[in-house]
Amino acid sequence: MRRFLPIAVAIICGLWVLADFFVSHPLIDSVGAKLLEGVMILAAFALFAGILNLLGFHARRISKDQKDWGYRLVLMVALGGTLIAGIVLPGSGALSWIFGYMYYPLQSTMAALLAFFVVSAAYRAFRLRNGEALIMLITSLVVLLAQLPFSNRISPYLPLLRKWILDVPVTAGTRGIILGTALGTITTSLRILLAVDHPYAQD
Amino acid sequence: MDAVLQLLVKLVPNSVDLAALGMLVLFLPLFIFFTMQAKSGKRFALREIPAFTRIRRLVSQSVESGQPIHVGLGSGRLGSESTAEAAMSLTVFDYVARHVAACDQDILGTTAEPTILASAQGILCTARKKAGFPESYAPTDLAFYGPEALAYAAGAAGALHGRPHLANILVGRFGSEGLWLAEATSSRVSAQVGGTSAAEGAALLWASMDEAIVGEEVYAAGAYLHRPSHLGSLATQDIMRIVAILAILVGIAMTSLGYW
Amino acid sequence: MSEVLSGLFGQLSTGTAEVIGPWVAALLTLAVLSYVFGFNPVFRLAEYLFVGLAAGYAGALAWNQVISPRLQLLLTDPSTYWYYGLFFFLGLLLLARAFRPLSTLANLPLGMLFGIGAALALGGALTGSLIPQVRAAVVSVVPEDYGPGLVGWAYALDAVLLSLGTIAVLSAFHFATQGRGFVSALWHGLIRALGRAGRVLLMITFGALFAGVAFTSFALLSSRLVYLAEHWFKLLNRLGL
Amino acid sequence: MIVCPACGHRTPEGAELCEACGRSLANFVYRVCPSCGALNSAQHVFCHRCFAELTLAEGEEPIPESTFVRPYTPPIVTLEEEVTTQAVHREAKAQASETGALPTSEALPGQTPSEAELGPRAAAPISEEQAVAPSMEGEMGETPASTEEALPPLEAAESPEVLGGGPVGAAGVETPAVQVAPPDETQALTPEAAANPLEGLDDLLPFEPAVTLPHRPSQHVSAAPSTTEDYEAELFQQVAVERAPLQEGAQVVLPRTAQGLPQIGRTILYILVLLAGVLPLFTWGQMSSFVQPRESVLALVRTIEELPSGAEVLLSFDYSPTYAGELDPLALAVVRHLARRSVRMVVMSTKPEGIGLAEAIYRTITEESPDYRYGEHYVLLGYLPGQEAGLRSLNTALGDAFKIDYLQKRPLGELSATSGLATLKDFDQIIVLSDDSLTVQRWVEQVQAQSDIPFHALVTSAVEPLLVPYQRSGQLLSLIPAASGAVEYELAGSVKPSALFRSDAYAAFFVLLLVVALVTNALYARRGKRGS
Repeated sequence: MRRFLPIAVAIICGLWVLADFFVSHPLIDSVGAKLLEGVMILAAFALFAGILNLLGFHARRISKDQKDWGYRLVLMVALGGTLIAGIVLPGSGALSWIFGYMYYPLQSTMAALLAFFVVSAAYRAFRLRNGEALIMLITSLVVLLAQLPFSNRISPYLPLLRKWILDVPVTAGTRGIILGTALGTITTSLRILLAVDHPYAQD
Repeated sequence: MDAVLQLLVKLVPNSVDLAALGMLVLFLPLFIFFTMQAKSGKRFALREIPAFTRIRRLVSQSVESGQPIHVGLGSGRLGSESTAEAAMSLTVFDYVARHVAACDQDILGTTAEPTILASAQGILCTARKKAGFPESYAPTDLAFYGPEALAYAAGAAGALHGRPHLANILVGRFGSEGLWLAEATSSRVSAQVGGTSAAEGAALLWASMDEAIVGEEVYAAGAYLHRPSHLGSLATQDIMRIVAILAILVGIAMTSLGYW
Repeated sequence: MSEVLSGLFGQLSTGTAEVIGPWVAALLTLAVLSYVFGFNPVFRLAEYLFVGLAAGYAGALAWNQVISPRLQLLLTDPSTYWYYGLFFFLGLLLLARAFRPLSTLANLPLGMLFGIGAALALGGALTGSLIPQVRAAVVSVVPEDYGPGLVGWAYALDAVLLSLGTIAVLSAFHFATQGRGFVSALWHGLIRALGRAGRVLLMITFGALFAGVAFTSFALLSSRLVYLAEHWFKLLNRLGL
Repeated sequence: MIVCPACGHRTPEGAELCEACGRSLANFVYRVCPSCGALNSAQHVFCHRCFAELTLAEGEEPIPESTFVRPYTPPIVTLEEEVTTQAVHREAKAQASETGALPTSEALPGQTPSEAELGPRAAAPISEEQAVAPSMEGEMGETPASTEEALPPLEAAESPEVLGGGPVGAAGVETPAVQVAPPDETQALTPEAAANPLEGLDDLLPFEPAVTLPHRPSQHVSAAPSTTEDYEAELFQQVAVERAPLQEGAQVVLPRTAQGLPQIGRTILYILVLLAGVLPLFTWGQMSSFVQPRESVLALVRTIEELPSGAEVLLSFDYSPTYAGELDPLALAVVRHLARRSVRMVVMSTKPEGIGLAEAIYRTITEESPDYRYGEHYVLLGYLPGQEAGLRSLNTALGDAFKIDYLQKRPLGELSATSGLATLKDFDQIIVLSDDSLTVQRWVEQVQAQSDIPFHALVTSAVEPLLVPYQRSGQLLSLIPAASGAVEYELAGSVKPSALFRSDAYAAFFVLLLVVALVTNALYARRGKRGS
């Protein structure tokens, strides 16, 4: 029963939504829409489960090894404070202050760190261990050079070359990846829908 | 017969949907046939994907050295279109968790998606129970950071800070945060393996991983690791790949000759 | 209670908060950029703060936009919105995962998520990727269709390369290796040769995408640095320097 | 199926002697996994490969756990025998690599042919069997009592104390099978063999997934170790501390720092990136005189120049704060240009945070040109939820999607900029600023394909490569990567420059990447030369 019920729910809900995908019928459509709304609600609850896990994880670490307790406390206070600002005091301006002066600068600067990481990844990826690395190195340097605002000045053919690279080989490459991914997605979904795999049904 | 057709057209008004339904009808029997074959023990040889060989070795090494592995499960939401990719990341986690649990060793899983968290907790709990160490299970062996992608990368990098981990295994949906995480932790792990299916993320992980899994290979994880029943899926994919290639070739011929 | 708090905050925000704000932002930006010198305490503080804020912000959003409005609907009109009650119940079961004795209860909502997600993924992959991408790969290779003379030939060549390239990349993912017999050897030889060409195309794709991300991330860094410079510039201005 | 512990040959069930090397197989019991066919040692309850439960054969008793800590008596192998078994083993391997093809029934996914032959499934039982053997022998009471006393228990030998606590890596598992030399044999070893007891054995002891051995807490022996035990512990330690002999084809796992950058190199690299970023603050746009706008930028500038004053343009700010750093400068340049041409702008977003970012940009615009007013010249509509469905609803009636505006919360009809608008078809141009390809794809499919309004996409450099096919097909009139696009646009549209000076930074960044490519390959070539 512990495994049967979840599997049955998965199959029924899945087939219903699949039918909704292809068939337009008032009953199927309305139940399908409700199921999709249900997914949204479940995701929201899952988020709160995740937040509890985050708090529990750090509380446990604080009590267990006492290392880094300062940082962990900052995390928990920030989390709690933002939640309170958003749920208890909506419209007080507290949330928008936090967003504008703390969250936004942190987020955009964390994203800016990618510039460092891209360069250190390039240090490894640009190493010519094999032919593949050579192709990748040449393409990325050519595309980058042609991306610069003065590429036209260096050679008028440079932007054309870049456009051709993006137009033909890159389009072929991404299309191939998308098609392959679609095939993989289809079989993986079929495995779940036909209950060959049921990673959700755990003892 | 006419009535059936009419009903079909009435129920499925869109031509793309009709074509898709046709594809599904083609897929389904193949899939069922090959999966049955695989379940009954039929095997076929697969090309080597070094990343999966590496994952097997890393898991053995982790068990021997006692150094935990970090498995990054990505941000594919269960219940959305990225469910399939999320399911594959859970399959990889399942593999690592079962082997690690058999020797009662530690493991760290992180994810940016709370639905994956709940699912992975169940998998780890079962693995510990089956290995005979149910008391070793802690829900906090899995950590949720996020759901913002960069917050995930930052949080997971922080979680890896205290204890040296043997490896990063990142499989699932990753964007630029995959590169962020891999590079920020690269001095603290001795190997990084992983990949994602979307082209943008795959390019970044390809550049930063020791062994990369690219595109469709993500969906082969089960067959290459510990789920022989997934071999049926791979056989189906191979056949449907050829069908797609033939469709493109026939389409080009017809278009060029002016029939379409 | 909440009115008192928000009143307090309102008074603060008109005065101090708006003055402190830019400072907090600038210092946090500097703290994150201190990563240049490795994982230092200042960066780690910013890191943990960011993780906490992100989770809290998402939680507040989920409460205000998803749960709270539906909870109100359920409480005011339970006969119409009974199904919200069902979903809330399933959601609570999801929370049970954290407690070991009740852990298995979460299987039920997860089953629903997996089932619906698989259906969406299946439908999306068929109608959103497989069919449209195959259709997009079907192009004419007749030069006359693209224009007169050399231009038409150039475009036709592009079309041939594009289609062959797609096929090559697709065969690069082929999983089976050679079985028994001559036909199989021939067939797999062909696929392998195509696949090798496909790997080359994959590398070109990765190179181009990597370059794009490199440029984007550097632009982001540049923006943060310009922001910092402007902040200090404004400050110096205000001090009359 | 029985796998010979010495040579790895597979002999049919029930045989008493190995077909290849003739050793006795009396003591070896295997279980074949009912679901995947893998061979498992007798003590396994679950298959080591697929984790299916292993069913007991009829009349077979589950092996009691207590047998696992019985003293270990290794099979006695003389050196001579060992050489022959190895020869057989090598021969089999050579055959496997000659044919190249994997035997279909045994092929393991993800392994080289030689590995598949000897890999985990075949290999695991070999070394494992030697560990199981004593328990079986002990059970049958065939072991002479004297050896039983003289030898240390297996578990004790495996326990970390004996290993000196050091990290042993792969050696930890392989060696238990090596320390098997029984006392009388140890004395019989020739000096060379004693110097390196592992010599020639590496083929025999493949890299084995240790997970097949269920972990049990070690049972400490209270008795003082005998001299033989001391000798063996020492020998074992020597072996364990040495680098484990790897199976052919296995990779040496180098610490990652050895392949990549050490921390100091990393710091230097990061400082260089930072310097490239701050460079324009000092040089202040030396390179900007070289900037030459490309066709796509010029096309958008021309389009906007040709718009009559009072034309309506829809702008959608579909990006998140993460990518605001790249898209904001271009958005500012385009909005400045539109404002100069006194074009009416209607602004929306399909991402929740997007409208806030738009608000910040328009605040700058109203500061710069105070007679460009909200409501009269531009209106912020707000956030449009619902992705595809939301965009589709714009096609039918704008008023359905947005009832009131975002800033003043007034009905759209009351604001002069929006009063004449009914559907999307009333717009002259649509400009979308986006940080992901999916959003632009949705706009093209749901809006552009339905209404044929001139459509422009301004995107991050990261997603631009993915959208090029839409430009080729003519669905996107212009597709501009934002970082370089902002610099070019300010020049081409001669709007107030605020990003132009960044061209120095971009040039420096390219040079930096070029240098990185050269340095990493120079170092690599040098290391390669030194290595050979």
